[in-house]
Amino acid sequence: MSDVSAAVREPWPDLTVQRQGVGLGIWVFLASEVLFFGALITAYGIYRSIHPAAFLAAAKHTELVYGTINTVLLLTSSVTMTVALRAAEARLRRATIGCLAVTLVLGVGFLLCKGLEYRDDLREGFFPGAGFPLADPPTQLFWMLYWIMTGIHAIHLSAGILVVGVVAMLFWRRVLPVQDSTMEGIATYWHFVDTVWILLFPLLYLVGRI
Amino acid sequence: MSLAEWTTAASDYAERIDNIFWLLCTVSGLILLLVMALVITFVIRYRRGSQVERGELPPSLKHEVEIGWTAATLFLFLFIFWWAASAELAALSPPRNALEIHVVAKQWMWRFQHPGGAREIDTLHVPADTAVRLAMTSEDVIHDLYLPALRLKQDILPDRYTYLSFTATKPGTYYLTCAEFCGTDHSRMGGKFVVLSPAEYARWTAAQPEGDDLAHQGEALFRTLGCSGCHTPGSSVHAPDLRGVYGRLVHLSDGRTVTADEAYLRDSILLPNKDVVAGFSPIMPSFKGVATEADLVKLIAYLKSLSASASRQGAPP
Amino acid sequence: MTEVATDMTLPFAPVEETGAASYLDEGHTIMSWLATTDHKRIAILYAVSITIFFFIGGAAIALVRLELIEPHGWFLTSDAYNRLFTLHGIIMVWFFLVPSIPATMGNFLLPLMIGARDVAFPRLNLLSWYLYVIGAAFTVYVVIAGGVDTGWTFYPPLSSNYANGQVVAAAAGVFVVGFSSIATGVNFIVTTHMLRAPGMTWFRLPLFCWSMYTVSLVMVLATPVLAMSLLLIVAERAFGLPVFDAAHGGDPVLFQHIFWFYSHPAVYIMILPAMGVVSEIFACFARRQVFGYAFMVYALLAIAVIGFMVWGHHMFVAGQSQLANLVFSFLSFMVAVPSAIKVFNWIATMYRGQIGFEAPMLYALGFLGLFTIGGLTGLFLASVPIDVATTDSYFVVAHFHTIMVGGTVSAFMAGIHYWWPKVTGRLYHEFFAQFAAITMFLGFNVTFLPQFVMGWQGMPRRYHTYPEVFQVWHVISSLGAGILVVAYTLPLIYLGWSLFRGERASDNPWHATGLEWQTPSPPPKENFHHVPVIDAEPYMYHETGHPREPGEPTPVREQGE
Amino acid sequence: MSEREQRHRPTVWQLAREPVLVWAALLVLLAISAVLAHAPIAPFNAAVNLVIAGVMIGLLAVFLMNLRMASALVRLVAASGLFWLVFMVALTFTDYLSRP
Repeated sequence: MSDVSAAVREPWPDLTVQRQGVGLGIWVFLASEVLFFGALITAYGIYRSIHPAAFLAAAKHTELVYGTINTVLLLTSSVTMTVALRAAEARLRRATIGCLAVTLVLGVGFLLCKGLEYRDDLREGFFPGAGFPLADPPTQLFWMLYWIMTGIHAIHLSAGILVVGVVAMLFWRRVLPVQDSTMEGIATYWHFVDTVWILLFPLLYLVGRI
Repeated sequence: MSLAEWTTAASDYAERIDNIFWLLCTVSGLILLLVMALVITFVIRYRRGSQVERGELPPSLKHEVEIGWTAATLFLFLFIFWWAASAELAALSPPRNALEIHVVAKQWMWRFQHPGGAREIDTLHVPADTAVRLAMTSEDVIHDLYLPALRLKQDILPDRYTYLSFTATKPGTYYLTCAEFCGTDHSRMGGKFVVLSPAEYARWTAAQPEGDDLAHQGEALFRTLGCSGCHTPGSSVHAPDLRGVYGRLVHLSDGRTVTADEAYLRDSILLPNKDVVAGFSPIMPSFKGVATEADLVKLIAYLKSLSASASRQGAPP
Repeated sequence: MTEVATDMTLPFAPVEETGAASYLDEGHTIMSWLATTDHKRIAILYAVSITIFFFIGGAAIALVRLELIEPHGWFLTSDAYNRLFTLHGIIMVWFFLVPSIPATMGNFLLPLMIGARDVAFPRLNLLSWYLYVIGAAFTVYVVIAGGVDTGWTFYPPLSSNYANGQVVAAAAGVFVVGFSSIATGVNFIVTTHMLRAPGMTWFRLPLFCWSMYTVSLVMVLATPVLAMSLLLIVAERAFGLPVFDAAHGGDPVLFQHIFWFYSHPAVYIMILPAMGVVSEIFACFARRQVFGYAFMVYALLAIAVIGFMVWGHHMFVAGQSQLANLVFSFLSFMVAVPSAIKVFNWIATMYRGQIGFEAPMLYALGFLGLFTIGGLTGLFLASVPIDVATTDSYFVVAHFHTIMVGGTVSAFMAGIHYWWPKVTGRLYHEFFAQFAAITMFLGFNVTFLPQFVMGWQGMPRRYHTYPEVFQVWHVISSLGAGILVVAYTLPLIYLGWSLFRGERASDNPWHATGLEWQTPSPPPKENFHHVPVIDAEPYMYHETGHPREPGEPTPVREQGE
Repeated sequence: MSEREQRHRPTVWQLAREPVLVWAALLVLLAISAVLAHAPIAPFNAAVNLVIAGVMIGLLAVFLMNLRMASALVRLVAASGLFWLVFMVALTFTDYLSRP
C-alpha cells in the first residue's frame, strides 16, 4: 500500500478528499468549457435564425457517413473510459491501462476519420473564401461555423489524447498508482469532449437532410 | 465654434432628456450628500477615543433598517427606470411621412443625400419643425452619427440600415460627429449640422446644383443595370412586379411573410436568394459589387416613388 | 507607524518574534521563487508583475493626457494616439485590474483566512502565474512591434479587416492571460469549499473570503466567453473566415454580444474583491462588527449572478432592438440595488465605532465616496435615453474610471497597506502613507470630475483632436493626471523603504480579529503551527449584547487556543 | 493486497456490464436521430434532433460521468454551466428576435 501514500499531494489530508477535490475542480473547469463552446452555440443559433434557408442548403453538403462513424467512435471511447475509471477505483491496474489504451485508439481513430473528412471537404472547396461552390453568401457562414466548431473540438480531443497517453504511461511505469486522483480528472474531461460532439453532431450533420 | 453648438437643446426630445438628466442629477446629488453627511458625522463623532455613547443596537432594529433601505432603493430605481423608459418609448414611433435623408458613412467622411437630389459632404441641412428620418449605412467599419444638440446618436453598420428620427425645433448651426472608434482619423470625422426654417430649407434645396432627384436617378439606373429587363409587366421573364411593393406584406417561398421595407429591398438586390417571393424561382443574379451604396439609395428611392404613384392612381399592385 | 492606541489590549498577548523561519526564509535562490508552489510566494510574484504593468499602462495614458492639453495635439500622430489609448485599455484591464486583488491578496490571504495550509492545487496556481507571464510576453511583443489601434474592445470589422496593428498578437496575449484567471478561479472555488479549518462554517467566513469566492465564480464562468470572442476575431483576421462579415450575412453586433457577455462581468471581477477588502478594513478601523453580515454576503452573490444578465447596456446605440434595450436597462437597474445596499451597510458599520484614520482607512473612505459617485452615474447610463445621449462620450470614461480607479485601485492600495505588516513583517511610515492617500483622492477628483462635465456637453471619447471648446476641461484633467502620477509613485518609495528600514511588525499590529492575524508575520511556510479551530463569528470587534462603556477594552473570545 | 480483498475485487467484465448497456442505449438513440433527420417532419427536425442529443448527453452525464453518485455540490456545478448558457442564449435572442 506504500504507493498510495505517494499519491497524496500537499494540502490534502488523504486520498479520498483529494479525489473529491480533483473531481470538483475538473467540474468547475468544465463549467467554463461549457460556456466556451456555449458562445459558439449562441453564434450558430443566431446565424441559423437569421439565414434558415441558407443553413439548410449548406448543411446538405456535410458528409453524414463520416459524422456517424465519428459519433460511434467517440461514444465507444466514452464507455471504455468509464470502464477504465471503475477498474482504477477497484485497483485493477492492468484492466485500467488496457481500457485507457483502447480509449486512445478510438480517439486517434476519430482524428483520422476527421482528417479524411476535412480532406474531402477541402477537395470539394467547402472552405469559405473565393472558390466556394455554393452561390448564396450566407452558406459560407454555416461552413465557417463547421470549421471552427469541429476544429476547436478536435483540438480539445487531441489535448485529451495527449494527457491520457501520458497518464497511461505513468501508470505503466508505476510512477503513479492506478487509484490516483488524476484518473478522476481525465475521465470527466474525456466525457465532456464527447458530450460536445454529441451536441455538434445534430447541429452540423443532421441539418437539411430532407 | 462655440459651446452652444454642442449644448443647446434643439428639439423637444432634447429638452425632455435634459429634464431627465437634471432630475437624475438632483436625486444622485441628494444621495451623495446623504452619504457624505453620514460619513463625516460618524467619522467625527465616533473617532477613536471620543467620549460618546456607543451601546449595541437591538438586533430587531438592525433587521428593519436593512429591509427598509433595500426596499427604498429598489422602488427608487424602479421609478427612475419607468421615468426614463417612458421617455424612450414616446420617441419610438417615427411619423409615417418623415423626410427621408440617406446617410452613407465612409472612413472618415459623411455623405448625405436628400430626397430632392441635393448631395452634401460632412454637412447636414434639415428643415425645422418637420419630422426627419435618417436611413444610415456604412461602407466599411462601424461609425456612429452623433448629434449633440439633439442628444441623439446611432451606430451605423456595414450592409445594414439603421435609423435616426427627430424633429428639430430651433434653427441654428450645430455640430455633428462620429462617436464609434473607426480608425486613424476618427476624431476628424466631424461637420456642421444646420437646422433651417422650412422656407429657408426649400430655398436651399432649390439652390442646389441641378441634378434631378433620387427617384429619377433611380429610374435611370433601373434601366442601365438591367432590372427593367425582368421586372416590367411586358417582360418574358417571370419576375415579381415591383410597382407598389414598398411597405407591402410579401409572402416568401419558405412560408414566412415580411414587410418590404428598405432593408428587404436592399437585401433582395444584394442577396436575392435570401427572401425568394412565393411562386418565383431564385433566378435573380446578385448585384453585389455592381450596385454601389449610392446606386442602392437611388434604386430604393425609385421603388418607393413607384409605390407612391401606384397608391395615388389606385392601380392594382 | 504608531502602534494602535494601547488601551485596545488583547487578552492573548501576540507571540513575540521567535525567529521561527517564515516563508521568506524558505529559499533565496531564483529557482526558489520561480518554481515555488507556496501560495504566499506566488502572490508576491503576481504583485511584482502587476505593479510593472500598472506603470506601463500608466505611462501610456500619461502621454495621452499630455497630448490632450492641445486641441490639435502637439507631439503624437493620430495613429500613435490610438495605439496608446488601446495599449492603456488592454494593459490596465487584463494585466492589472482583473488580477490585482484576487491574484495578490487573494492568493496570499485566502488560505490564511480559512485556516488552510495552501490553496487546493498549488501547481495549478504556479501555472496560473506562468500563463500571466506568457500573456504579458505577447503584449510586450505587441508594444515593440508597433501596437494595435482597435481600442481594448476589438470591435470588428475594424479589428478584423481594417486595422493594421498587431491585432492577432494582442488577441493571443489576452486569450492566454484569460486562462490564468480561470485557473485562479478554479483554485479558489475548490479551496473555499474543501479546505476550511474545522469550525469555519460558510457564515463564519470573513467577507474578503466571500468576495474571493464570488469573484472566482464570475472569473470561471465569464472569461471563456472572452476567449471565444477573441478566437473568432483571429479566425476572421488570420484565416479569412467570414465570422462577423456583414457582406456574407454575418453581424458585427453578434461579436459585441459575445464580447460584452464577458466584459461586463469583468467589471464585477474588478469591483467584488475591492468590496471584500473594504469590508475588512471598515470593520477593523471602526472596531465594529460589519453591519448586516448576511445581507453583505447575499449582495455579493446577487452581484455575481445578475452581473451576467446586464451586458446589453453597452450596446443601446449599437443597433440593438428597442425591446432588448429596455430589458437590459431594467436588469441594469436591478444589479445596482445590491451595490447600494453594501454602501449603506459600510456606513452603518462605522456607526458607534472607534474610528481610526490610518492609511488603509483613508483609502477605504476614499473608496466609499468615489464608489458612490461611480454607482450613481451608473444609474444615468442604465437609463436608455441618457445613455443614448452620453455613451461613447467622456461621461462614460469618467464613470468607469470612477469605479475602476476610484474604487478598485483605492481598495487595492488600502489592502496593500492593511496587510503589509503581515506579508513583509515590516511596518510602513504612517504619515507618508496618509499623505499619499489624500493626494491620490485629490488627484483623482481633479482628473475625472472635469470629464463628467465635458462628457455631458458632448465631448466624444477616443478623440485625438477635439473642438477648442473643451480645452479648459482637458487641461484641468491633465493636471489631475499629473497629481495622480505623484500619488502612485509615493507608495513605491516609502513601502520600498519599509522593506529594509521599516520597524519589525508584531503578529497583529492592527489588533484585528481575522485568522491571518493569529499567525506570525511573515507567516511560516505551513501558515499555522497548529490547525486553528474557529468557534466565533468573524469581526468580533465589539461584544454584542450589553452596551459597552467607552474606554472599556474590547474583550475578544479566545481563538486558536 | 490482503487475501480477502483479492477475492472480492470484481472482474473487468462485471465492471463493464452497466457501461455497455448505456453504450447500447446511446447507439440506439443515435440511430433514431439519424433516421428521423431524413423523416419529412419539416418544422420539427431540428427540435427532435436536439431533444435526442439532450437525452444522450443526460444518459452519458448521469451514468458514465457518475453524476448519479456525485455530491450535490458537483451536480450544482454541472448544472451551473448550462444555467449561465441559458442566460446568454435567451438574452441574445431577445435582441435578434425583436429586430424590425
